[in-house]
Amino acid sequence: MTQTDDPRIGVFVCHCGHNIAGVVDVEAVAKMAESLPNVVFSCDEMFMCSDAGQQLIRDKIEEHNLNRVVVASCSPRMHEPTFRRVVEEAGVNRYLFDQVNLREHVSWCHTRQPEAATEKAKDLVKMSVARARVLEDLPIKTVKVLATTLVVGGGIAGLRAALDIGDRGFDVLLVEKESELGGHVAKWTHLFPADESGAEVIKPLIKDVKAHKRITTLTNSKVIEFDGYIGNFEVTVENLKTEKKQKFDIGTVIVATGFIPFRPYGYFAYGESPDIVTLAELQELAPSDQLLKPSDGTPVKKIAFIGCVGSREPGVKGHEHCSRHCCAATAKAAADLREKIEEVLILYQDIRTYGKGHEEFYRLARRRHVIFSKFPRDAKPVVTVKNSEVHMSWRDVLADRELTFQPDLLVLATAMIPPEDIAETAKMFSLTRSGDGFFNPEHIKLAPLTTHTAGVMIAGASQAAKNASESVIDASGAAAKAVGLMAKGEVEIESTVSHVLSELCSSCHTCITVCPYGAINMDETVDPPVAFVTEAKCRGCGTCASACPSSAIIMYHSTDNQIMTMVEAYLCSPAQLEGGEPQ
Amino acid sequence: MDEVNTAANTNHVPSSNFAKEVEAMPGGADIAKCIQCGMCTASCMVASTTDKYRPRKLIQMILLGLREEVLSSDLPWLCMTCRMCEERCQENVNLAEIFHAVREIAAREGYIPPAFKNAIDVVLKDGWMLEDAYSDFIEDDRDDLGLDTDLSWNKKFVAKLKKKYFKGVFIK
Amino acid sequence: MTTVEKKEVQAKKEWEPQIVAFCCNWCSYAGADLAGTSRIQYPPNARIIRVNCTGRISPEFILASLEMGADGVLVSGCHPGDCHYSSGNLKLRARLTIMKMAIEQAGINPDRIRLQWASASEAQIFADGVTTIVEQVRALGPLRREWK
Amino acid sequence: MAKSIGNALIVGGGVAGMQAALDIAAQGFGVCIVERSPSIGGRMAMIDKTFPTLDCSACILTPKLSEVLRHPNITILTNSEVGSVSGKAGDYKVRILKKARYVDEEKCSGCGDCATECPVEVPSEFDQGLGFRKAIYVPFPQATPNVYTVDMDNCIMCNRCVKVCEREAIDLEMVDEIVEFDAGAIIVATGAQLFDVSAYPRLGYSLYDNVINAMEFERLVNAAGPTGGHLIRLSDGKVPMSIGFIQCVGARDVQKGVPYCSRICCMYSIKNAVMAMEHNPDAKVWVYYADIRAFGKGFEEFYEMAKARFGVRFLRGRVAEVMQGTHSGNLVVKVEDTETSEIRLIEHEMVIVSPGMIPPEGMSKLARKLGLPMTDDGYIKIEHSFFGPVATKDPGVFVCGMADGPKDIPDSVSAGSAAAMKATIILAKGEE
Repeated sequence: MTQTDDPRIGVFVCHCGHNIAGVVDVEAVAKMAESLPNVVFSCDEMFMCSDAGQQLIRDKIEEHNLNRVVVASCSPRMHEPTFRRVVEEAGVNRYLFDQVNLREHVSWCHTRQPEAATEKAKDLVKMSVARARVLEDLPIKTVKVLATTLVVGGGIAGLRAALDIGDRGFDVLLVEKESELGGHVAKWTHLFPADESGAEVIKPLIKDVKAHKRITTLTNSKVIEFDGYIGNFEVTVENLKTEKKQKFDIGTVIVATGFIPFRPYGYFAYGESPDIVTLAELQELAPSDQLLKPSDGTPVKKIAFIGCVGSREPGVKGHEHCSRHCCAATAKAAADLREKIEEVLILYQDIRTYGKGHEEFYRLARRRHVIFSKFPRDAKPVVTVKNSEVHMSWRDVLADRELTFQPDLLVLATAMIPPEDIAETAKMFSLTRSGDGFFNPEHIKLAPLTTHTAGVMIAGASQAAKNASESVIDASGAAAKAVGLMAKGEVEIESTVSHVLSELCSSCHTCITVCPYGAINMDETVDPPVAFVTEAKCRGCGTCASACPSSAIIMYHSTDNQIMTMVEAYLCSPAQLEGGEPQ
Repeated sequence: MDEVNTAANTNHVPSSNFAKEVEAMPGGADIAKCIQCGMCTASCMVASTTDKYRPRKLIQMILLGLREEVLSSDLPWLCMTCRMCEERCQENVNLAEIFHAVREIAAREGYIPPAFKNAIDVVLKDGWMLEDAYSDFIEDDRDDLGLDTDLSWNKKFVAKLKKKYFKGVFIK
Repeated sequence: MTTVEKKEVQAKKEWEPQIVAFCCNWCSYAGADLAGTSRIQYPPNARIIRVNCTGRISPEFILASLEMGADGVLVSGCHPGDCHYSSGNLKLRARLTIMKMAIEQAGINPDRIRLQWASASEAQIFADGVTTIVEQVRALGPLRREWK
Repeated sequence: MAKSIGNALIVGGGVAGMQAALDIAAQGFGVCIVERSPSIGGRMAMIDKTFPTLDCSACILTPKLSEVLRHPNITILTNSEVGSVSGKAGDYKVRILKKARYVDEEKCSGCGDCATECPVEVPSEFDQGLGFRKAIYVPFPQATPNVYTVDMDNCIMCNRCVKVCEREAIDLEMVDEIVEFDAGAIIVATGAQLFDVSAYPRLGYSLYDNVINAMEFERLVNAAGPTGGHLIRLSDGKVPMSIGFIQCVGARDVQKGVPYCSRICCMYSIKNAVMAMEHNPDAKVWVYYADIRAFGKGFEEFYEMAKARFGVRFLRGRVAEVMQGTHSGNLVVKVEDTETSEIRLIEHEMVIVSPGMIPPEGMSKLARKLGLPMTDDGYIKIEHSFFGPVATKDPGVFVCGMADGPKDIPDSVSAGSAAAMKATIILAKGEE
C-alpha cells in the first residue's frame, strides 16, 4: 500500500456484551460512522476481540478492500496489540489501525447518562476516523536481543531468576547493592511455611549462584545508568566502594529490588523502648535458646504482637495495601516462640492466613495457647512506655472487654514498603508505580511479571508485598519472560520515533536540549549542520516535535496533523471544515 | 451470682491459664481451636431467646482468661447441650463438652447458680423433682393404670447415693 | 434530522462545555482507564486525545483547540518526577505557564486551561480533574461569548 | 521462529496452562495442551468480571485464547485426557485419549447451523445449568477451538445436524482415538473445582431457588449469560433489592474435610457484591465473613472501595442458617455480628453462597498415572516451598495454577510462567 491510496476506512463498534452496549447506543454510533468521509464499511458486533470478531475484521478488509481500520471498543492499552495483529494478518500495516475507547472512557464512567455517553462515543469515533484518514504506514522493525539478562537485586527472587536463566543457558549479570547476597530472607529466623531458617534456604542458592559459570555477580554495586531499548540495553554499574564504573551490553532486565520493612516511628511507641521491635527486627535477632529482652538481656516471658502496623490504612498514601506475608509470619513466629515463653498475644484485625499451610500455622499457634485478640479498626491499641516498661491497653471486640498487658517484648508486624530508592529505580527503568508504591505490572491480572517498558521484567516484592515462596515463583516466571525474548533472538520494536526534516531545520539545537535520551545530534558533515535522530535511542515521547520552532520534526504516528485533525473532527462542523463559518 | 457486665469496664490482663485448665479437663480439649466466627451463637437455641448468652463470646472470655468472671456467672450453665453448635462448627470445637468441663470447675469451687442448686437440693431431699406436684389425682391415675402409688423408694435410692458418693460435700 | 442538526437543536436548548483533553499514555490515560474500570462517574464533556507524553503537546494544539471552539482544555500527565520519558511533563508545564499569560492578554480567561498530574493509579484525581475543568468552564460560559 | 526441538505436555488448558504453553512456545519448543472439556479457557472464561480492577474477564482472556490457538508451536487437544505416561524427565511417552467429538475439527467452521437445527436442548454446563445448549454445541461464544461437539449422552441420532452441515464436518460414527506424544517435560495445570455447597443443607442451596452459588451469580450478571446480563431471581424474575453473600462455605471447614483457605472467595465475593451494586445501585448488599482476606496487589484498596464508595456492608460472622419465607421467596439469614454480639436476622431477596475450591475430579487418578504424591487436601504435592514451588517429586513434571492448591488469576499466571521456565531448562538440556 502506498500513501497515495485513497483511505478506505472500516469502522467496527463493539458491544462488549453489555459493557458498552448497555449504556451506549452502539447501533447509532455505527450508523453515524457510515456517513463519515472515507468510511466504506461500518458495523457493530458483540465481541470484537473474540475469534469471530477478529475474523470479521479480516473478512471485511478483504471484502471492502479496507486500508484503514477503526475499532471502537475498550482501552487501546488492552487490545491495541490484538487488533494491530489482526489487521496485519489481513495485509494492513499495523500503524493504520486506530482504536476508540468506548468502554473505560465512556460506558463505564457515564453509566447513568446514556444519551450524553452516546454523543461522546460518536464524537470519539469521528475523531478516530479523522485520524485514520491521515495515518501513515510505518516500517515494522525488528532488533536482535542480546543473550544476557541483567538481574537487579540479589534477594531470593533475584537469585532464583539468575539461576534459572543460567541453567537455561543464558548469561546473567547480577547486581546487588549490599556486600552480601541473600536479601531479607538470609537474616530471618522463622520462615514459613517451611521449617528452615532463612539462612538454610538462602545459602544453597548463593552457593549455586557463585559457582555458576554463566552468572556474573557484582556486589556493593548499583546500576547508575540505563540506556537503549529492548534487546539492546546499555547499563553502567558502579561499585559503591571503589566507585569504579563498568559498562555492559544486555538484552533483558529483571528488576527484583524487593521491599523494606516499614519502621513505624509514631506508631505504638516504636523507638521509645528497645523492647518494642518490628517483626523484621525480631526475625533478625541472633538465634538463641532463649529470647532475651533487648533492654536488659533478661529472658522474655511475655510477648505481644500487633498486626497491620502501617498496613491497611485507608487514605494514608503508601500504607493502604495489605502486606500479605505478616499474618502467617506472625502466627508462625508466635507458635515457634510459644513453647519457651509464658504468654504470647496476637492483636489483629483480620487473620489472613490464606496460603498453603498457613491456616495450619494459625491453628498451631492457637493450639499452643497463643491468645488472639481482635481490636477495633477505629480504636487501635494504646502503647506507652513507663519506667522503661511497655504498657498496652486495648478493647477486645469479640469479648467486649478492655484489656491491658505488659509485655517484655512488643513486636510490631509492619508493612512491606518499597525501598527508599524505588523512585530512582523507577525512573532508571521507566517503570510506573501503583498506589502501594511498588512497580506496576503490564497487566495486573494477566501480565503480572512484565512491565510497560519492553524488555524489563519485575519479580518478587518489587511488584507488591509478597512472601518468599511467592517471590520464588515470580522469579522463575520473570526468568521465563526474559529467556523467551533471548531464545528467539530478535523482537519487533515500535516505529514511533521522531524524524528531522533536514531542509526545515534551522540548526537551533532546541531539540537537542529537550531530548531526555540524547537521541538527537547535529550532523556536522553538512553545512549548515542539521539535527538528526538516532532512532534506536529515541523512545517516542515527541517532546522534540513540539519544541521545534521550525516544525522540522515529525513525530511518527503522532504528527501535528494526526493530532489536530482529531480536534477539528470534534469541534468543527463539516461545513466549517470546508471553509465555512462557525455554527 | 454476679452480672456479667459489671466486670466489663475493669481492665483485664489476658492469660492462657484458664484455657489450659479447661483444656486439661475431660471434654475441654478443643477450646483453643475456636476462631470466633460466631457460627455457634447464630445456631444456639438459648442465644435466640436471651441477649445474655453468647457461646462464642463465652469461649473468648475463657481464652482471654477471665476465670473468676466466667466461673461466677451462670453463663456456662445456660448451655442446654443440644449440640447444634458442634454440628456446625467449622473448626470442630465441642462447645457443649467445654461448657460441661467449665461447669465442673465452677461446681468444684462452689459456683452453682441457685436454680441448679435448688433443683439438686430438692432431688436429694425428695428423691425426685416433682414431689410437690404429686397430687391425689395422679395417685388415682397411677392406681387406675395398675402402677405402684408409693414413690418413697426414690428417696431411699437417693439416700444411698448420697451416702456412697456425696458425703455431704457440697450439699448444704 | 442529521446528527449535526440535532446537535444544533441541543446547543440552542442548553449549552454544554466542550472540553478537549490531552492525556499522556503512561499515567493519565491509564488513570482514566482505571476511573472507568472502577466505575467512577464524571461529566461526559471531555474528549480525550492520547499522546505518548505531555511533552508532545505543543502550545499550538491548545490554542488551535480554543480557536476551533473548545470551551476548555485539560492537559493531564504524570506527576513531576514520574514521567515515563523522564521530564516531558516539566517541559509542558513550562510552556503552559507562558501560554496562559499569553492567552490572558488575548482576552481569554486562563481558567479555561487546566494542567493536572494524575498517575495511573489516581483514577479519582483524574475524574475530579475533569469535573473541575467542566465546572470552571461552565461558570465562565461559552468561549464564543468571550471572543466577542 | 526456531524449529520445534523439544516438546512439553500441558495437562489442562485454563489460564495457567495457557500461560505455560505460551512461555514455552516462545522459546521455540513444541507444546501440546491436553484439555478435558471441548474448549480451552478454564474457569476464567466463565467469570464475568475480575478483581481488583473489574476488568471484563472474557475481554482480557480472549486475546490469550487466540494467541494460543494461533501459535505455530502449540497444539491443542480438547475433549482429551491423559491415558498413560511412561519414561522419565527429558523423555516421556504419553498416550492421550482423544475422545470422539463427532465433528471434524478441520472441517468445522463454527457457523452454528447444526445447533440451530438440533432439536435437543439440555442445561448448559458453562452457564452452570441456568441456561440451555443443544446436544451439538460450543460451550461459549469465544470457545477455542471454535468447533462444535456432539454430546452423545443426549444426542438422539436424528441426523438433522449431519444433513444441514454444508461442510460435511459431522460424523456420528466417529470413535475415540489414542494419540501418542513424546514429551521432555510435563506441566500439570488441571485447575480446581467448586465445592458442592448442597453439602450444607442449612444454607438452603438446591432447596431454595433464590439461594445460588457464586459461579451461578457470575453467569447471571454476564451479558453473554442466560439472562443477558440481567441480575434477576430465578424464582420469579424479580430484581433483587437485597442480596447476601455467605463466605467460607466449603473452605476453612475442618468438618467437611476442607480445612484450608481457598484464597479467592473473599475477593470474588467483594467483586460480586460491587457488581450487584453496579447493576442496581439501590440494592442493599451484605457480605458475611469471618476474616476478609484481601491480600494481593490492589485487593485491600478494592475492599475499601467496596465499603466506602459502593456501600457494600460487611458483617463479621459466619451464617448459621438461611430460611425461606412461605410466599415471597425471600430469605432470612441468621448470623451473629461478632463485633457487637448481636444476633441478626436479615432478610434478603437473593443469597449467594461463595464456595471454596477443591481438587478437580480425577485428580488422584492423574496423580497416580504420573506417579506424583498428593497432599492431604488432594492437590499435587510440591517439592518444596522455596526450592521447588512449582516442582514435583518427578524432576520432569511441574505444577502450576490451582493444581497444587487454590490461587487467584495473577498467581496462577505467574506460576504458569514459572513452570514453563523449569520445563524449558529440561527441554534445552535435551537439545544439547
